[in-house]
Amino acid sequence: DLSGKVIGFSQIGSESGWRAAETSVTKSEAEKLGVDLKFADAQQKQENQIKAIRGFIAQGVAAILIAPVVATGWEEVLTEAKEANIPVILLDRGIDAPQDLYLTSVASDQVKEGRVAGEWLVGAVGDKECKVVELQGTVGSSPAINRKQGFEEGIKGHANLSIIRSQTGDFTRAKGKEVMEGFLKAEDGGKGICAVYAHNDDMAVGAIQAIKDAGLKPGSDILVVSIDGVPDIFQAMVAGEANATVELTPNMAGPAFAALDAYLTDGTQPEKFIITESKLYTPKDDPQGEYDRRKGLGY
Amino acid sequence: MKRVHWKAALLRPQFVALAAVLLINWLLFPGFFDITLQDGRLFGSVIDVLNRGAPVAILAIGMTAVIATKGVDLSVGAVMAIAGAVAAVLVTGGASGLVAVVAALAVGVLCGLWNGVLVTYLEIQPIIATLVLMVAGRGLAQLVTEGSIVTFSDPVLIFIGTGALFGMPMPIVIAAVLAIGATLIVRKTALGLLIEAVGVNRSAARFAGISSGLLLMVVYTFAGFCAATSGLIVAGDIRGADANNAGLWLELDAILAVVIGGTSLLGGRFSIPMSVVGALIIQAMNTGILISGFSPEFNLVVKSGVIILILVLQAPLVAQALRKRFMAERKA
Amino acid sequence: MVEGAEPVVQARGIVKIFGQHRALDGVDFTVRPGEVHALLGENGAGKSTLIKILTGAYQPDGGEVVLDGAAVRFSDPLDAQRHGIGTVYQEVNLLPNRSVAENLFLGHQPTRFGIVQRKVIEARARELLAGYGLEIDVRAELGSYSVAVQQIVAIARAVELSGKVLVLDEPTASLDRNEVAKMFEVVARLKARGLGIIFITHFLDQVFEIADRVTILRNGKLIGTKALSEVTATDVVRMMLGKDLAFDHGGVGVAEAVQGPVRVEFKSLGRQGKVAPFSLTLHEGEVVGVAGLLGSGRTEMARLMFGVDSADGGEITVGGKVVSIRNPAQAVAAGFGFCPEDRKLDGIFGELSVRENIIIALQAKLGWFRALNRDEQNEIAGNYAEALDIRAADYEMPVKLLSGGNQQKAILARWLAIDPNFLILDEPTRGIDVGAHAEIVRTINRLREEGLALLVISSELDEVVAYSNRIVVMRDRAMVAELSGADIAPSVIVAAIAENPGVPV
Amino acid sequence: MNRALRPLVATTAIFALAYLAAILQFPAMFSTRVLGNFLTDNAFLGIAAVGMTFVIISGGIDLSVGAVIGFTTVLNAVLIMWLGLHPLFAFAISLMVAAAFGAVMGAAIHYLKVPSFIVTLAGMFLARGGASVLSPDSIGIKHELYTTISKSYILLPGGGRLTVIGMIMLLVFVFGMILAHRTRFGSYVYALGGSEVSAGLMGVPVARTTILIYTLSATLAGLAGIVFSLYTSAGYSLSALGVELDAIAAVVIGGTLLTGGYGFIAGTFIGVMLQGLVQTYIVFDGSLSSWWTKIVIGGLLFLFILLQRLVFSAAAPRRKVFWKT
Ligand SMILES: Nc1ncnc2c1ncn2[C@@H]1O[C@H](COP(=O)(O)OP(=O)(O)OP(=O)(O)O)[C@@H](O)[C@H]1O
Ligand SMILES: Nc1ncnc2c1ncn2[C@@H]1O[C@H](COP(=O)(O)OP(=O)(O)OP(=O)(O)O)[C@@H](O)[C@H]1O
Ligand SMILES: [Mg+2]
Ligand SMILES: [Mg+2]
Repeated sequence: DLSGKVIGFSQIGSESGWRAAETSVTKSEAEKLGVDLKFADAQQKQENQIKAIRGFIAQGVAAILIAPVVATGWEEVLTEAKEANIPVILLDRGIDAPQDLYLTSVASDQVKEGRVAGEWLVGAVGDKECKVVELQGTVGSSPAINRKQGFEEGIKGHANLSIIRSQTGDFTRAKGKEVMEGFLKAEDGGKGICAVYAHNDDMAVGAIQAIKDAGLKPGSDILVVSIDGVPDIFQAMVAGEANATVELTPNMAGPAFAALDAYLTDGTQPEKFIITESKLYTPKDDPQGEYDRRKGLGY
Repeated sequence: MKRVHWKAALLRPQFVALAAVLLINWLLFPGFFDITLQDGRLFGSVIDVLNRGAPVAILAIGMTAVIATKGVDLSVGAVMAIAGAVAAVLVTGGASGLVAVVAALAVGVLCGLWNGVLVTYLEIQPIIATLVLMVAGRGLAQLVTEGSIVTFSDPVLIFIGTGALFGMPMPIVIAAVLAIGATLIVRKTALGLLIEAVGVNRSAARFAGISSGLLLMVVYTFAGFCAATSGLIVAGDIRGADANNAGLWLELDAILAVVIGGTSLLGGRFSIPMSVVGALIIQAMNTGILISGFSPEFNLVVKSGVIILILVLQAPLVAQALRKRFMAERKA
Repeated sequence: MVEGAEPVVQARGIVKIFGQHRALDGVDFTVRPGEVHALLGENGAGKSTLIKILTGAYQPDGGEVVLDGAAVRFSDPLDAQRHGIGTVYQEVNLLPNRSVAENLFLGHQPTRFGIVQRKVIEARARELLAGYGLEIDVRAELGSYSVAVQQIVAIARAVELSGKVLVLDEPTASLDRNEVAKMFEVVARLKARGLGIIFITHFLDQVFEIADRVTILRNGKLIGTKALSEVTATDVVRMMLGKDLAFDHGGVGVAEAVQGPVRVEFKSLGRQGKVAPFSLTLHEGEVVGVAGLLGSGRTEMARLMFGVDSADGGEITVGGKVVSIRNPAQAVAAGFGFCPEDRKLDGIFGELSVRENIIIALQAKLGWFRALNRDEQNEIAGNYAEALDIRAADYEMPVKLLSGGNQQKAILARWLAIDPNFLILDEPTRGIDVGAHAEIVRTINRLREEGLALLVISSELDEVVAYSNRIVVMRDRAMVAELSGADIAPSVIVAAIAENPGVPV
Repeated sequence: MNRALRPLVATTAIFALAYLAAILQFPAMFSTRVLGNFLTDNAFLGIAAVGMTFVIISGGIDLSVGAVIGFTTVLNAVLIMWLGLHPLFAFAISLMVAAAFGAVMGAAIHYLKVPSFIVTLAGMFLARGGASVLSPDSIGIKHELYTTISKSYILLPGGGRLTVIGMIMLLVFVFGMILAHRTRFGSYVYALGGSEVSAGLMGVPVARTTILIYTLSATLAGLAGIVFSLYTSAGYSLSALGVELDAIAAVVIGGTLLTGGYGFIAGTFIGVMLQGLVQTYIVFDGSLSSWWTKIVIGGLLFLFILLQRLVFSAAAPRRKVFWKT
């Protein structure tokens, strides 16, 4: 029983709607279980996360949840936690460190997310020639790298699909729109583009507006596929302007707390990697219902 | 005589740089200068440069005045986020678009006043004074939106971001009106001269009877107003207030635009139109990078390369050498 | 002076061009060891420019500098210092943010293992300044001391550095008689040691007191070099101006001049710890001189009147009406003008043009929305610049490029442009040449005749006597005497200042 | 007391009071563990802030430090992991590259007369861009030396750790204090901040000093980068984002004037510790949302500056009356 336990949660920041949802879901899960959650926002900086973890250790918390901003650089501080006998659980991203330093990692498979998106597109266009433009996430961030890789794997072997342009949209709507505008101009007003793949929904929402401004119809003239499953993309689906999204659940904390509970009560070692589902949603999957379900989650 | 002046003005490094960047864009992408009419709205890459450059240009207008007083305003990016957040939350809460716009601008003015008080009456150095709002402001914006992107469908806000007047996208219209208006106000009244005087020597300005305190307040407030305007445009553009990302790091672009435009960070002489040109250079460069198909890893390197080039061209030593060269050629 | 000795430093055919303006045009100049060589000329004649070339701060556009018989090219002042040339530049060019000791030894601090030996420096600094009769805390910031102290420190520094040549560009402008005398003692000692000394000043009596030879510049051209034994003061002035000077020092009758109605009245204005409450009435067409020793509180009094510092109590009446003056803007609105003592810090807008510097106060008075257009500006600036004979190649050039004296005139022009009814001049003739000096005295008299009320602070008694209808004397931050009529004479003023003097320098 | 020392004393007092208040609320904050963490966690910031202090005292600003830190971590990682160099060798190369980078910026500032704000802003873009060109994704560094260093620390009573990088920072501060207050170079830096023209006329080698200042700052940023790579055992192009602003804030909180000419290295140390204190406090509190964290950090920054401002104006420069006793 976790009730009354102090658990530290080092969150990356609040750079996107999805992350805000993850934070609020984690908080509400903690509340449900009666956990005293110590929340620390790292403002996108690893050094702040390390500081926070050290602070948690000094405070003597019962366990630590980390949503690591990068994969590297955790060994030292996790060793410290281990020496202090504090179990650590990773949320939504993995790290490069010996596996004995953490209890478990609850995350999606980012490569798989990209692959699901790619495979959907392959299915959607069939044998037609299809030129794809890609809106990347922040250069160097692990979701950007993995989702790019996954998508490329997904469309591999289908010579009719090719990525003709790829730029970073920094995971934001505004940049997504701006970059898409550039693509549309550079590709003859968008006539050459058959689909846009965005590393997150926010950029996709921006791209949809750019496509509309250019006098084309997103969702039919240009297919839109993206990742995350935030409410606004379901709204776009309702309007017929988005074609597919791969959900990344913001509820990483639920499984994490469950694993922790089991471990603390009788020492049950959870699986090292708890992979969350990467579910594909298309307009067939009741987008309005999905929208309503997510609206209140803090996206 | 007149013609020579005109030519010399066009030979300013800023215009040369803008022309060069546009030319390179055209070489990279032959359709760069094509403009068509689309749904009653001009459409084309050049229009994109103007349209996308508008928020930074508007920031740069306010920033120019601040920098002319020997100050700097790091908070404009955060103020953009606050203004957008306030407008979005109001319209989603049922307020009319107009009310939201007025409220957002008022909040921007308030932020400017806050900075002004810190700089003028508490005599905190501008970088640090505005750093406070830069850090806290984004938090305030997120407080308003509770961390999420607040999407809206209010026609007034959307019109500000994506509408068009006589075929011109609204951001361009707003930026042009502000730039021309501010330039006229500053040059047709005594404000320009007084701002420069305060920037050059605040103590002497006091002795000369200039109410430099009030002037500084006005300048920072104006910068806040400009930032709020920019914030509305950015929010209207994506039909949502993204408190986390709206205006992120744009203060640096705005300062850069002002400096590229030739206004010294040490205060004094300033030119609003040239700052706008500075903003356009930056945007033309960004657009160029977008359509060039470079791998995004190179974006920053290309950008810094161009900046360095412009600054070198503008450096007093080099500029003098070039002018001599040009004079000699003309004589020959 | 060693007659016919080899010159220690020599300038040959120096040319310096700023833009289109020839600041120096083929100037020759020699300094022999063991002589004091005065360099004279009107404001803007090129004296400071010549000095800057001799000391490596500027590079000449033509001609050469010869040191001990060999042509040299100093890349920067440090280079010149290494060759034994020490300089006091015209504006106090030291570092107010550093300690007195550091200012004295910056650039050549003794070090051990790379660590500066602070104790040694401080001891030597104390010793050094004691030679000038200055006993101060050498660890305190230079900026915490008055301009006069700073000036002495600058001189001490230059003397320390000068193995061969010492250059003094208007070193005495802000010193009182006592300090000038001390400085001259030092100069005499150095001279005896065989140093060549270049001395720039606008005080002719000082020139005749210590200099051996004099070189005169006019408009960047060499007019001549003469031994002082061969010339009279009148000769020198004639050479400087190129014409005879009508400088009536008489001033008889001024004291008796009729007084108009009351213009401004200050009633028990004061500020705790700054100036004891004082009352003063100024009439139309009246000049009130303010005398007192350095630091007696004259500037402080003026600052209170002009609202730069706000008064604790008291009342100000202008033309019979009580006005509130809590900041300079209100003072300007009430028709006051103030030429501050420190023109670099509080006066000029260096980067702005001469035109803008002149019209700025008028514009501030008119407010933000009644802008003067360009033609009006040109006219106003042109008129006043001409009236005060401001020498500038072009009124659009930045005022910082003008010589010191011309900058001062530009500030005066600024205040005349607002057509003031009360004008405060704080040391208006500091650093101004004889010609301009006479000009300013004439201007003061003219303004009086036009009905203006003036308050003039000056350390030169002769001058105060020449134009004042009344004189108030300050001592220890209090107004201690008011003299008029026959009492307006140097001897009486000195007596009033000296009465129970708490001032052992 | 020397007037110039007052802001330093004020800052120290504010820090002590703030720490005391924090301890009263969270007694666990008074432990050698937390104190040790202050040093270790802020080591890179402290080292970079020392360089920044010199730059700011000289009247300039260096916006490139965060980017140089990021670039150095990547360069280190590339040299060690891809080229197989020994870390010490890699450190030497990194420091030299950083130094050269700083020297070029300093030269540009001096000779081209472009304000430092802009030159170093361009430098920031260049260093960040260069880092992402070298490697956009983060590279883990695995080397014995790294493990050894991270495993060696002095265990303080109470479980606190004085780590190698914490000690490096302390050494850098000592070095900085000596350099600033006890050498000719230091006095030149203050002189430039007082007035560049006067300094030049007084014989300060302006060009050389300017170049050296930015070289020093960049080199220390390079060292901070090495420390950062030791801290995280990785090289990442986006690491230390925005650290320049933290460093500037630390310097200013420490009582150095942005207008140049006045300041203390020791003050910067307190400034860094204060920032560490604020962050630790927020972690201990653990109830602030993302946005409240930002607002509180901004608010505390304001509070510290305000307090300091009050102390400072109470001690405003007054001309001394030497002729009176
Ligand atoms: N850096 C500069 N750029 C342009 N013009 C200059 C510059 N320095 C001086 N001048 C001009 O050169 C002339 C000579 O100036 P200088 O300062 O040598 O006069 P001065 O004889 O020292 O006068 P004063 O007695 O007023 O100090 C002046 O007309 C001045 O305006
Ligand atoms: N801005 C200032 N701030 C603080 N103290 C000042 C300031 N200006 C002058 N003082 C001090 O106030 C006292 C009165 O100086 P004030 O300048 O009024 O005397 P003064 O008679 O005008 O002498 P001076 O000829 O040096 O100007 C002196 O001790 C001086 O050092
Ligand atoms: Mg001179
Ligand atoms: Mg005075």
